[in-house]
Amino acid sequence: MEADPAGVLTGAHYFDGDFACGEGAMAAGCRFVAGYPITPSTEVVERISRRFPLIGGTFIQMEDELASMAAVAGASWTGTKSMTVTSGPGFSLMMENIGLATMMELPCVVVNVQRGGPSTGLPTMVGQADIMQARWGSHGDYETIALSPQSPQEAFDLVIDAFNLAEIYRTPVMFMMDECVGHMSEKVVIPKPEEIEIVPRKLTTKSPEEFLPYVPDENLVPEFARAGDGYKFHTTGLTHDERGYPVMSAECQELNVRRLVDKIRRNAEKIVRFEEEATDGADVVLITYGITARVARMAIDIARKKGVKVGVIRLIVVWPFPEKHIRELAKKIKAFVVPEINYGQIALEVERCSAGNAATRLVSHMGGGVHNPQDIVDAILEAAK
Amino acid sequence: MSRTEVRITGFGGQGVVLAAYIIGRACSVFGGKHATMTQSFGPEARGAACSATQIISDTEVLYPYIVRPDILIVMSSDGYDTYRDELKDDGILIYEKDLVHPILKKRQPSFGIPSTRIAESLGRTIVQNIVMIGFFGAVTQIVSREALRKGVEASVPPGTEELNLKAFEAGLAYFDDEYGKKKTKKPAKAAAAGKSD
Amino acid sequence: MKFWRKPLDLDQVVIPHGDVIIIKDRCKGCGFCVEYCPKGVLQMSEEFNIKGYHPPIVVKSGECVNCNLCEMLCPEFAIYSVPAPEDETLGGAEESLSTVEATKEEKTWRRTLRAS
Amino acid sequence: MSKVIDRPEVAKEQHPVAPLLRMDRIPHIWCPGCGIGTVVKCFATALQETEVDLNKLAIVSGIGCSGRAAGYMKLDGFHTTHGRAIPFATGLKLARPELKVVVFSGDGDLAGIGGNHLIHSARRNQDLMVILVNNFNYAMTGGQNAPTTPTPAKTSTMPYGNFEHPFNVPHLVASCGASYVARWTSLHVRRMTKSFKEALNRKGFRFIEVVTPCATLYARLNKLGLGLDLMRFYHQESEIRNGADTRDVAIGYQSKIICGKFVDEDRPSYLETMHEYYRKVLGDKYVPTPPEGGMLREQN
Repeated sequence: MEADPAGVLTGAHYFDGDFACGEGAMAAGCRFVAGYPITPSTEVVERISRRFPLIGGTFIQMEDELASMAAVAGASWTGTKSMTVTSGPGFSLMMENIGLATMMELPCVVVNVQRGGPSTGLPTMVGQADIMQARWGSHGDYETIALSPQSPQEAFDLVIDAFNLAEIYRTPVMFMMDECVGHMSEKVVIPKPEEIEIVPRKLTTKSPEEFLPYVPDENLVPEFARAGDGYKFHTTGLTHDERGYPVMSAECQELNVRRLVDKIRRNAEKIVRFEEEATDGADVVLITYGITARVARMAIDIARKKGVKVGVIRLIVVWPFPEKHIRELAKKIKAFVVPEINYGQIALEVERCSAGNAATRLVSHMGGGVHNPQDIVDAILEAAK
Repeated sequence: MSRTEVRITGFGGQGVVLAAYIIGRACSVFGGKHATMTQSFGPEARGAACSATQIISDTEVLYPYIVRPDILIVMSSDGYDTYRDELKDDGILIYEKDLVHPILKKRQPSFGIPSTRIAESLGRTIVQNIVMIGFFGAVTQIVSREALRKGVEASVPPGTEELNLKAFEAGLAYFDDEYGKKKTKKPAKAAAAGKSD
Repeated sequence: MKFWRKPLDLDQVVIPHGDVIIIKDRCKGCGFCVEYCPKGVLQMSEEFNIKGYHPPIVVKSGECVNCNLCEMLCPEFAIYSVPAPEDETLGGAEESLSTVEATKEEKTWRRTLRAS
Repeated sequence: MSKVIDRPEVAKEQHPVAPLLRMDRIPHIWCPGCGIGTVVKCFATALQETEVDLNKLAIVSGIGCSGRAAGYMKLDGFHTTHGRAIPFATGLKLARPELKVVVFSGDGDLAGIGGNHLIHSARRNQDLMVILVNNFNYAMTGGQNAPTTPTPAKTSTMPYGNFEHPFNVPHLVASCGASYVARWTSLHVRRMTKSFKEALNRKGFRFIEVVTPCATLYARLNKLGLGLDLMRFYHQESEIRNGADTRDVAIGYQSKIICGKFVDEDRPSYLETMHEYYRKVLGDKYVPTPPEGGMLREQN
């Protein structure tokens, strides 16, 4: 369906990534946000708290991130598109209820504007070290969806996709910005509402008598009944059966968790999204995401001038990882070069998928800034040998 | 591919970030260029030397931080002390004449304006940064005066457009009066400052 | 019915009668209902239910005043009372009372009976 | 005349609160002599007697023995994470303001791990009804010390007796700004039910503490006997003092339990305050979240 015009600020703007993300959320139909201030994500909720009272949304600044994520889970049960916004330390606090939202199968978006860590780390400076936390941060087995924008324009565009994916798969979606994208201002063009494609909450058509909250459809996604529509359903963070009733057994765990994982895993090919350039015939392929993708392109230009055949894959959807594609590519190239602002997270995934067929070279940066393109050039030249 | 790096620095309250924002907005939204702004955050943004950077380019800005500015706009002496050494050897220095007393270098074209005094004469010191924007536009010609004017108009609080546009024009006029007519100091074209990368 | 002090309006008051219904296999034998039944209607039985607890049994059939206290206190939803069918509970002496319209005082009295 | 029903499937349907319970989940997991079931019964009765729209009522629980309550009631029932029932309920309420949202959970959950949410929700006078079942310990995990454990009661993590000062929870929430505060024991079934009925029809943060027996752990560790013995203790040692100053209602070990309705004030609730404020500063530009929620709907 088309976007609700109330939330769409059509026109050309000059926004930082945080504002763009907030605008994207509102354009996507988000009408509930609970958050807690944390640098460098705060501008997202500042934007939203200013605009929400004018467009029928509710923002509440909760007492902490645990509460924020719990409130988002609660709000999602009303069918309202809901979001919370944080950075590393707050993301850690949200993990418990991200697990709850995963288990209850709640569409929502969690924005993490990544900064340098661990702990308080570098609050005002860039990092990309929460990528694995986005994947594995909550306990138990689950699959997640995570996107990573490289510019304020993408912060706007992709957060809409994040909301849509959350609706399609009934799962929390991680929106992994980084401080650099969050705090950089660039031109952001917001299209007309009718040009924005929105996936609405798919409500069950069954009557309360015949409805069970966790009967999966062919995509393994259950139908949704909102709180207050007379369905009187039960839901729990405990392992549960199709009725939503807790069942403490290995058999139920098997069915419940396997489906939670499989609904993403089996649809991974549909969710995976990346930009690919010049990988055909390349010797070296860069795997990049977020702000690093931009810096890496400078390195690629330099390396190409030196005669190296370099291709690039920019991950737009980071999780699920384009595993199949990387596996195939690994058989054809010499090496992958993975620049990221951490000590090797996506590099591990690349290495796993290349399965020894191609070398994986990490170009790590501990955060607080972006790579010097020359470091990436050096790694490309080294890898091409 | 041209890439012009600009740093604007001053003390908290001078509207450093807004100035950078307006320049970026003018260049990208109204001027057809790419402009990427970053700014200092945290305690340092509120105390001593506050700074924002702007990268203006004909193509997409890949590297978001400045390496060595082509243009340094200083509105406080603290800011000058902190950032003067990073200005490119042939970079342009634009400074607040009453507050900053730079050691002028031969190869660095420098342009001073008493922007605070001008703002005071317009009735509000707060528009000092807008005066500076006008002056910057005239000095560098990096983007058309019209685009900058639109940038100012669209970015200032509603109801203050008139005052701010006056401040903007005052900045332009100061350049035209002080430097424009003199043959010795031509406007430093941004293209000349922006080195190919 | 015995009274510590006979209410002045006793002859105008309808004393309700109830039937106690016990879902014995739900009982966990806590004894709350037996302890707090104001009329001593219940007693723990000797019998075991399927969970191995002694459920209550009714020992003073006809004494229940349908105050619902057992029902309110029971944590297991295992006991409740319902108004007794009229023909079974109304003896000859009380028959005339059954037609008396409920007065305000009577309602107050009922509330007093129900107070825990 | 009086009868013992031997056919549970018949009796199930007849129990007065059966329509409000998930009968397919009864019997519940609570121990013999536990009082939580009594609180559920009283809450169900209150719902029946107030005739609230059950379709528009949600019950949210955290984790722990009392946290299971949401699972036994035939309502939109949410069994959430430990300590987070209140913020979860906050999201439900704010995103669909027409809902009545009731939080039903234990002392460890609400006052311990969720203590921060409890005080902030009370501070905001958030539109929630909170039933805190206080059994003085973390029962589901085996009788550990709770923020409500009186000194020097023994718990499994204070085997020599608790030396920590416990919360006086009614005073805590009252001082934060809750508009309705009451305490009863699970023996006070009528008064508890009356409080529930009152609270269901109030706005703002409504808080009712119910002291209940934990026979299996708290009573056993302290050699206090069975659930029934605790009920007898409540009978002897509870004192009803409506309107009592909450500073005076702290519960000591086997000391008097002051019960009653302590606070019942008509203070503007969170939603009222928010609407009023935004209307004042934004005028006609203010667009509140509609009562049925901010869900996007296909335009016809």
